[in-house]
Amino acid sequence: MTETQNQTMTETKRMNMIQALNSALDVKMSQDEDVLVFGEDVGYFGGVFRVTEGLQAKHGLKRCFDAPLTEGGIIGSAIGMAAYGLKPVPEIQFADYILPAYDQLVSEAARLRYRSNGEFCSPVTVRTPYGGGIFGGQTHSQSPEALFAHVTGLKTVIPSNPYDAKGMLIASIECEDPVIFLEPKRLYNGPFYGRPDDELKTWANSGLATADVPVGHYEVPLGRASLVREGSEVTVLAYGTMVHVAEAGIADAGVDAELLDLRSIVPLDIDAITASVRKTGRCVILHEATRFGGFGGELSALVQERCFDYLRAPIERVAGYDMPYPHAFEWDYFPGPIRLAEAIKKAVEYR
Amino acid sequence: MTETQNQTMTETKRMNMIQALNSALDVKMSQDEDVLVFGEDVGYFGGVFRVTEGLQAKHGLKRCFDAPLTEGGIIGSAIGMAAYGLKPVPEIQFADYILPAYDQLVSEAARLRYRSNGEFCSPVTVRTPYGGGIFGGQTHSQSPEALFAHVTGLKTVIPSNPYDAKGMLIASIECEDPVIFLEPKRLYNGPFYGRPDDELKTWANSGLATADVPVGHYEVPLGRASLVREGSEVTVLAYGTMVHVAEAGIADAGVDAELLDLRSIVPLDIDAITASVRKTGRCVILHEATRFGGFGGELSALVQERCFDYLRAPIERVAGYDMPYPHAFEWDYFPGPIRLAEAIKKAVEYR
Amino acid sequence: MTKSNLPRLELHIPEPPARPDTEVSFTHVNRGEAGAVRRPDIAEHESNMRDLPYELIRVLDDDDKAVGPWDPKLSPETLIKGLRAMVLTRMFDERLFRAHRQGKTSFYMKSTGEEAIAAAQSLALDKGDMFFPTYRASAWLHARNYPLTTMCNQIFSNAEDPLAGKQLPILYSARDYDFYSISGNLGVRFVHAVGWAMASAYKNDTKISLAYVGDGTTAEGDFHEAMTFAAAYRAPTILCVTNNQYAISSFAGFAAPERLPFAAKALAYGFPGLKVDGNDFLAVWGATQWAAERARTNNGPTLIEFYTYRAEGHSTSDDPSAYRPKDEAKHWPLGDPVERLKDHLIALGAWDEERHAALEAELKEKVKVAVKEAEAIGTLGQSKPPIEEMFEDVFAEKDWRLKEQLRELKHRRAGEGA
Amino acid sequence: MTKSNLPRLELHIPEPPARPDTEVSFTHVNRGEAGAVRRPDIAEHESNMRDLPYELIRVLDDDDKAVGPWDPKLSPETLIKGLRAMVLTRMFDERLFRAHRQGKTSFYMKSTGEEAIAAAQSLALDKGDMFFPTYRASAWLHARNYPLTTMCNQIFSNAEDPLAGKQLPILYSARDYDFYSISGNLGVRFVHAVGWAMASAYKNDTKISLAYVGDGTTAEGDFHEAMTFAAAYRAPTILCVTNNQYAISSFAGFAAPERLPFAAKALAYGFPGLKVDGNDFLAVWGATQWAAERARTNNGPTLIEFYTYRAEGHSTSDDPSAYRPKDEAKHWPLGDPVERLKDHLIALGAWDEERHAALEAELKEKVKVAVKEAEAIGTLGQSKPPIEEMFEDVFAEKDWRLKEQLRELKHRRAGEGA
Ligand SMILES: Cc1ncc(C[n+]2csc(CCOP(=O)(O)OP(=O)(O)O)c2C)c(N)n1
Ligand SMILES: Cc1ncc(C[n+]2csc(CCOP(=O)(O)OP(=O)(O)O)c2C)c(N)n1
Ligand SMILES: [Mg+2]
Ligand SMILES: [Mg+2]
Repeated sequence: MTETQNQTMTETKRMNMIQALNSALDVKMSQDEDVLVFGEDVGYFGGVFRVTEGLQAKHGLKRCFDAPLTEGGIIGSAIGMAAYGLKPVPEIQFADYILPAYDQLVSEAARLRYRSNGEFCSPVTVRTPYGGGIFGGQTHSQSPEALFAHVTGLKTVIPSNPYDAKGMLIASIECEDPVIFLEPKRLYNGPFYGRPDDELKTWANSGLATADVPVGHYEVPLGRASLVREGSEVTVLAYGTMVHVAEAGIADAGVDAELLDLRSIVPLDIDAITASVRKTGRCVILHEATRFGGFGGELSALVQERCFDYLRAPIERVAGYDMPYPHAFEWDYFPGPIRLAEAIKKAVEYR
Repeated sequence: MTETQNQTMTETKRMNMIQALNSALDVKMSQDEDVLVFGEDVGYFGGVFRVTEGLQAKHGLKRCFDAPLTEGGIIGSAIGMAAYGLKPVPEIQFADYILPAYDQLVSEAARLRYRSNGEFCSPVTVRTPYGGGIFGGQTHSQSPEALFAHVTGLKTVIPSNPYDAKGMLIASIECEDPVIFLEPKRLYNGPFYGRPDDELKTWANSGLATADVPVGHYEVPLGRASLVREGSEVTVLAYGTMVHVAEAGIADAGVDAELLDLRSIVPLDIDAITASVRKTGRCVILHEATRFGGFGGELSALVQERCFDYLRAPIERVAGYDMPYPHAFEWDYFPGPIRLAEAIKKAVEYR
Repeated sequence: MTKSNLPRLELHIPEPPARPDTEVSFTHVNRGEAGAVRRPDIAEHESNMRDLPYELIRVLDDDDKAVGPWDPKLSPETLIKGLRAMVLTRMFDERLFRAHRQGKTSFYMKSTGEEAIAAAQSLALDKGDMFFPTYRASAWLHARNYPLTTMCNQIFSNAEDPLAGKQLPILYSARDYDFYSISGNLGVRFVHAVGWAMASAYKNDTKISLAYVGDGTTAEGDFHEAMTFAAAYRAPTILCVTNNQYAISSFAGFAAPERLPFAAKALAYGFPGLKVDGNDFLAVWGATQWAAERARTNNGPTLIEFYTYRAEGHSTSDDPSAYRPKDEAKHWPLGDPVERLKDHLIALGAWDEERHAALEAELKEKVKVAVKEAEAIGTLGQSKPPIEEMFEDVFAEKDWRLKEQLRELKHRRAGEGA
Repeated sequence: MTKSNLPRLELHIPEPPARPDTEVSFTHVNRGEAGAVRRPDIAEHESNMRDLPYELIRVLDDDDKAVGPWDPKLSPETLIKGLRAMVLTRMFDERLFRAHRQGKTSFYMKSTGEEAIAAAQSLALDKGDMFFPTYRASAWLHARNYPLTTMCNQIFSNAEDPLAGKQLPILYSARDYDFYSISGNLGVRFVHAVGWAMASAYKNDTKISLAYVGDGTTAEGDFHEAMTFAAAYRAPTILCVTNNQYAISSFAGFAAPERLPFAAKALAYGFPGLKVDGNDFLAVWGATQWAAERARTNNGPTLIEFYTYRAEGHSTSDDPSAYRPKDEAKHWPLGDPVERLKDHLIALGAWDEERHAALEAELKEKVKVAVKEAEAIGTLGQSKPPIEEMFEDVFAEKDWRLKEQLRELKHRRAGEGA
């Protein structure tokens, strides 16, 4: 962790991702009166995933409150608040339900600064849980990051552990641009390696240093990938839940792979990606979202454009099949370690 | 043109794209009582681009009518009509305004068949003009095809000439899946080569065979690219307005390029693409939409995956810059023949 | 007002009448008088009915009698059919909710306290009229004797799941029962119902449509778009708000501030709005019949608010004691719909406690048998439809992507098997 | 009704009262009586004002007198300010519309016939209150003396364009004039205004917001979402529908069937709705003042329908004679807002034809000078802001993509120059 860190961060605590996110909100709300939180069921109840628990009691009714069940209204009013000068952090209950607000996000939040030549802007941070692995079926499992990455003017952040989650949520709130902050709900309570039959791990008993979270203010800057595993044979690119799945797949493959956790896909850490692939000469991309037109395509294109002479094998993509998230077939659909290991071996063995 | 053609197609007429689309609607409405057309201003007035002109007068008030100004309502009600058994062909006035209906398209139209295990389906054909080159500014110029291509369950069609426009609109209406039918508005009245200072061509005086349109029923099947220009040195992939720009860019580059007009991006003619790039060993992708996360990324990834050993140069992408469509800078922004020619030369000269 | 003495603005945040640590309060519920609300002619113009949304239509009075102009005057046989559907719904819900606790399914939602609505409407409407339900409307299926085992198979996502494992439990689709596919996305189907009704009118058919949204869901833009379309084209549809006072933890006051009836939302569109006691089987039936007749005679749509109460948690993922008084349900001023219909039948002399107990025993057994049958096929994860199903119905026909992906999956399976 | 004798359904498609080939018909317009509508206390509860949406608030009577409780009793100086803003708007529109025909700009839209609304509101509201306009509200800027040359620069997309070439002509943004950025996407800003007002209340500020949508745009889900939010949080905002009878070619009956007032849409949300003669400068002012006082005193939002008429084409791309009678504008029963205010001032003895002619001449000249100044800088395509501007304000800071793309573009330019 190379991030610049505040004084207050010396004290750390073991936190799961929910607690880390809650702490980020608490820190920012304590620091800055202009930060407020609202959304469906986030107030008194504390959110269906408990991320906003206790914030209303601590900071008051008007700092953290429930909203009518309209994602368009939630995002639209947040844009208005941001234009006034506040720093709203609305929650969308599931990323699957963000599409009623898609026009507000794409046509308005992302464009307000440009459209007004900088007179108005919309620094809204939209938190929303995304991704599968929880038997949530078609509408509690999707990974819509590609739909946002293509929209210029939006930033898209996807942390993979409590430390990054807190530090990047703080960075997102402090950032002057609208941010889509995708929370890998499968990781809320513990790391998940894509092996549903394994015993569940919590962050507390995971043994991972990323669950040691400073209690105070710190930032993990947007746009910097993190090197999860150094390696020489192949570069694996992943983000969110898939970072852990990638670790498992790499172990399964028994290959000395380098693993980059992209952490934010806009801004994208192109330098880290390029440097790694130039070093290894091979690249595998892993994401949960459906494959066709997914963000893996962009990554593949960028790598190919910038590392063509270094590539010793085709860039592989491992991703969701091109269908709605199929409830009963969750583990057939989920791009788990087995599929990744196959792709890694294919990449490494390619001559 | 290898398409299977009906008897009635023997008689042809010179048509611009508006007339060809109008003829497609007229043919289908005459043939099938279940086909109906509605949208903002499409009824008495005949649409802001006149594509539905005369249809209300000819087929009656209830076959072609105006709608309240709500894209969500238009698409949502069309889905209900389709579930009943009709074949609605709603118009969205500009593709820039399709996003209020994005949730209906993505979460509903695209998913209804899967969600109901085939009990209900939603064969809606959504016509909408897209693309720039008309000084339309941020909200009358966008190319949103990537936002649809990623959505499994939707087909996305983008014709580039009157003949294909009519044949593919008929094929779309007859198809059992929901189709996003993107009409390159810059091509409505004539081909456009990306050179704004050149004299305007109409389809009538273009000398192009694709403006000879059968008056009756015929289909151009979805999912087959058309070979616009055979060549040996590099493959250029384009669709919609950019097909013509590509011709100009190829001429400018003075290179023996092969040009594929993809015509539909879902389904995608992967075989034609693969065969061509394997032959030429080089590939340039051209689209109007912003580059990052655009459909060019998917194309690049697919080509790379399937033609790795054949590629003798990095696949190039020429696309819109990553910003909202900037009104005054239309021709700086527009990925015209000069930029394409540069990329072609770069690809061809790469060693 | 001069600038200097302007008051400071305050942001108002709506709050419910009660929380876990306060007393239950239903003082805002005005039950009115059973039988008191007038029933206009079905051809009446909206402008003469603008008072209706503000009054509560009830038929069953406190003496279990059916009174007033909205009484549909049903035969005891019909009433017993309704009662049966409601009791079955409740028993099924209880049993399958437990199945979730036992890990046999990934998800379940009950409609406890709201059974009268879909049960009455299922029986009141005709075969061929299409219902666009929410997840709290399974009484429709029970009223029409949808096979319980098939329902369990869907809930267990097993090899016989009628939706072939593609959909979350309870998000049924049952075309043969006039039951449209349920979407996890709230609100989106409301306008489908309008489009469906427009199509029926377009074809000069006689069928009408019926759709639900919850109180919370009325806040979505989709609600407004559906209402706007229904009004513009006078669609033959019945649009209903099932106001059960809650959207998960949020009270209805977010979507309808200041105790404004949801029925009043019809005033924005120029068609009638009714507010109906949703726990009164007869009132539901009477209002539905009136709206259906309007729709069938080209008098256009009706909005009906069914005033009811979600007596249990939102879903298997919810614990309502975290946000409302534990005993709130017991105090709901409009009672329990099953009890009320039962008491009415007893008051009519067409029913008694013994027959009721026998009915309960019979239905309990039926549910038990069905669950057992479905369990024999398999529960979540222990049985599932053939893997090929995953790739079906994405499109009418698979394109090369799905074919390649299916091939890849099968190939891997073969390898794993070897 | 038995199944066998069910009538066939018919799909109803709304149709306007007149088409190019029929007589103008405004028989449905009920002008009511000027001064007749009561003006409730600003603290009055919504439930006591449910009659208001159905009546038309007017102040100027047919004898050019200001009558009734909604008369804001303005000084002649203020009225003349308003008149000046309206005349300026009309002259500017006429001149710039011609500039489009001459190829000097890519696009233009007039607000002819609707000038009273934004002119009165611009003057009636306080500095710091934020206006969320549509493209037909430039009278706001003219009333506050926004520099005409700057406006022309925006319209010509030239080197001095205040929006640096990034936005379509007339989609202004003018923060210093309390004028929010206009979006090409209809309806989306309505809820921004509500969020802005919520923020003001959150900060215990004193500022309120004001927003417009057109009659057609009320059909968008955004309208409903804004209204729902405004109601739930009692946002200090004035939400307005500028009902000019048309959405391009579609008559207002698509969004409000059966001549239902748009003001009645407020009834769905539990806050007051007013229907106001939008061609009556004084009525606009009076209603705005009432709504502003409610908002400022924590009494929450108001919906105001301004009943007016789009006297000309939708935009430079439109020819209304294709869908409505050519002379319809002349027959609009509520007259022309400029003429009516002028006649009132004359009736007051504070104005006369000579002064009016002088005003017109002065403003005509002002517009001419401004256009000339802007032309000297350049018109569309002949002058534009520096190319770097294209890459600014996408994000607060350019990321590597924009830097690379700017470099590429500059490199090519350099090559072309060489
Ligand atoms: C578009 C959308 N947003 C959010 C959700 C998450 N969600 C599921 S049920 C629910 C509450 C629904 O409340 P209501 O409409 O009153 O229906 P009820 O459950 O009370 O019947 C929410 C917020 C969703 N499913 N869809
Ligand atoms: C979301 C969206 N849909 C469609 C359009 C295209 N459009 C521009 S103006 C207009 C009509 C607007 O009518 P109305 O709301 O009555 O406003 P008016 O022009 O009459 O002031 C339409 C359909 C748009 N700009 N935005
Ligand atoms: Mg509810
Ligand atoms: Mg209008």
